Amino acid sequence: MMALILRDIRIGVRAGGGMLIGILFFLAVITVVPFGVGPDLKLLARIGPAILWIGALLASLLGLDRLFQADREDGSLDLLIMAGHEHPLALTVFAKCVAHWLTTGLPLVIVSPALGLLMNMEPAAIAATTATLLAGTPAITFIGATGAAIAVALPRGGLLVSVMVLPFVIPVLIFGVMAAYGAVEDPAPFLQPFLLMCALTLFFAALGPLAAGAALKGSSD
Amino acid sequence: MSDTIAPARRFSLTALANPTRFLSYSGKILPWLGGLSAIILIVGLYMSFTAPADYQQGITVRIMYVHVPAAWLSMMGYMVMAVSALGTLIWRHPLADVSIKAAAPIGAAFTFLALATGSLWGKPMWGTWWVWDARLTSVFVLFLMYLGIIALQRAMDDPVKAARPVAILVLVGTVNIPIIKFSVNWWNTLHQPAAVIRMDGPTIDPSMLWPLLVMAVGFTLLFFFMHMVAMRTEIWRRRIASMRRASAREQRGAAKPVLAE
Amino acid sequence: MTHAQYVFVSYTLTAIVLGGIGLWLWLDRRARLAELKRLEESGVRRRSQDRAGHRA
Amino acid sequence: MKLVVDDLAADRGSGLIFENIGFSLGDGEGLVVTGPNGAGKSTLIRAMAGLLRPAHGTARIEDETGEWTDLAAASHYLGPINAMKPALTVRENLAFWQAFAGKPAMAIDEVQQTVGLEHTADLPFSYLSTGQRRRIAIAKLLLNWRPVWLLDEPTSGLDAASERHFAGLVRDHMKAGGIVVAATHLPIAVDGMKRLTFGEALPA
Repeated sequence: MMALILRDIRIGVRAGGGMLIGILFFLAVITVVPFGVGPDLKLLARIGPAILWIGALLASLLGLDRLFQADREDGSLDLLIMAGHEHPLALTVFAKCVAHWLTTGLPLVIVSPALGLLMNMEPAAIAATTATLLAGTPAITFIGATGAAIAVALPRGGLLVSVMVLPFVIPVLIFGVMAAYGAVEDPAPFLQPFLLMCALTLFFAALGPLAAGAALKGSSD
Repeated sequence: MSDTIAPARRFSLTALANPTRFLSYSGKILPWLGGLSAIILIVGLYMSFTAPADYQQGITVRIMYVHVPAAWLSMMGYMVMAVSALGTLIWRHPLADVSIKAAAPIGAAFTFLALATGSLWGKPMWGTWWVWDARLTSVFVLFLMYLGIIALQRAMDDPVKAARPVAILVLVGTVNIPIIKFSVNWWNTLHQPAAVIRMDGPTIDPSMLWPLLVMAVGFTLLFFFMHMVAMRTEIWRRRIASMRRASAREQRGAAKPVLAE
Repeated sequence: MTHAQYVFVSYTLTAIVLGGIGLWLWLDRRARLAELKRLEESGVRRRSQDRAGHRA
Repeated sequence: MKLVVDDLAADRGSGLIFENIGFSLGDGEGLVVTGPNGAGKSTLIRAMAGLLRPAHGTARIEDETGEWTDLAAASHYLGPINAMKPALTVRENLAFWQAFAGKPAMAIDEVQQTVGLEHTADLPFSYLSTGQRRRIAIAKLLLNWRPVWLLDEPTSGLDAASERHFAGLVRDHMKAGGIVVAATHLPIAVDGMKRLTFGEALPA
């Protein structure tokens, strides 16, 4: 399993990996917002956590369709499926998700404080948003893996994966943004939505790989 | 291993699994189902228009008689797909996948109706076409899920290969519906605008309940009627496809393996 | 718009949507049946019935 | 150990591709599956590898020692594509499969020597020629011990010398008690392999 994680991280950071593109896309989304809503610093600070979350969500969805497709195209997927006795397929998917998140999700979390400054957010809001992104983006990867596995046989499944996965990430978005606001707006709670979001991440960490494994197993037919 | 079970033991479970048998049974039921749903819908329509107007909502309450059944059916359509998805994944029931394929557009149509009539009800009652009310939002997300499933079905050209992925998507959706509903409710209570008239008032008058129930039964029968028609068409579609492929293979010559030392 | 008009639009819309899907189902069914008939007339046979017993 | 295929049939959604396939192979035995394109050679190999659910029948392994219980687990599958990542070096690719598959048999350097490509170890896989890529994929068979080799067009892209060399590897594997099933339309120069011919029935 470690070998698989290391291999996928290596591929992710090398040329052709999705890491840089994801960060650039995130940056682009955040940059266009002030042009759309106007440079009103107060407004930007208010919508900042939400925009950061939406940007991170879209950027996470961006490279998801390649998660299994690349393995299918070069034939590795067959061997990963065949190794099902030694490494259960759900576990293999889990390892691939971990590697994918480390190369595409974590960089987004790391750059989000800098983008928060661009949005004129106060330190507490930046810290809270970064924390919620750190705990919430894995959920997007895990549930997205299911979409990626379902669409693995489709040559241009990218948009389809996003369309299928978006309804499922709505709860993550809701709790993530709520928690981020809860940290700065007084009556709103932080801990409660944050914990709910963590629970969602754990739940998807179990459901996503299981469903994705089941879908992949049928894909080799 | 289902392969090793003797045909006699499988009879009861697979009696309907055989598409040919399904075609013949459903062909007999279909006219009755269609006729019954038509009669009940006509009765329901008559009752809806003769029921007294609500003291609070006035005549707009009549929208409820199509809105509420449509909303019920949007959920029931998804339930039908979820049960069929289990049939595909666990029993590899050949008709289960046909059932999902047939139910998706019909369920989506009822979901669309629930949204549209809800919006038409909201305009005079709330003064706006759309409110991000917890219920409306949940139904809207359900509509998105229907569209996602239909998009996936359309994207995969081979129905046999599409069966499993579609079933998994439906089931993942089933698991997620309560979570989405919970989160949307939660989100809504935090953002609740001061005075929103709730759609599900506890004050449902019996004079309203009866037309509502009759319409709901009529719509449900209509759903199953349409579902059955769509399933039959889908079976024929698949039969045509397999006949075409079989004839293409016959022209190439039959493959017969020969083992030699 | 008066309230009655909203009610009217709701019922009309329901009729259009359900009628539309009904029409689509009917057209689809007619086209498939015609295609099936054409294929059978051109001599393409269906796989023999006993095959179905093999498929779980 | 015995590889048993019993009354196997496969269906890819358009009717049965083949049916009534049955054979058994003991230690050191091999089978060459031949036939025209589209006859079902690859489908048979994939069904044996457990990648495709057979419509009927089974493919299994019978092992007295109990070490191997599942055919897929006991097999190396060499598919038509090489299962190597173009962005990684040859050594990284081989090291990954060795670590992932378990039961390592031969060191990576040694394996590369066997296929005559020790000088390419630190090149990205994408720099290699078609024939070299195939040889690396073949080298993967030696990284971990698996008694059964399921090969789908193993020699595609190889030159005559590499083909002969590959035949030697197959012979060695069979001598060591391994079982080989190869689907190919090019003959493999290994004596004593059984033949299974797909396609129009030839007079026996």
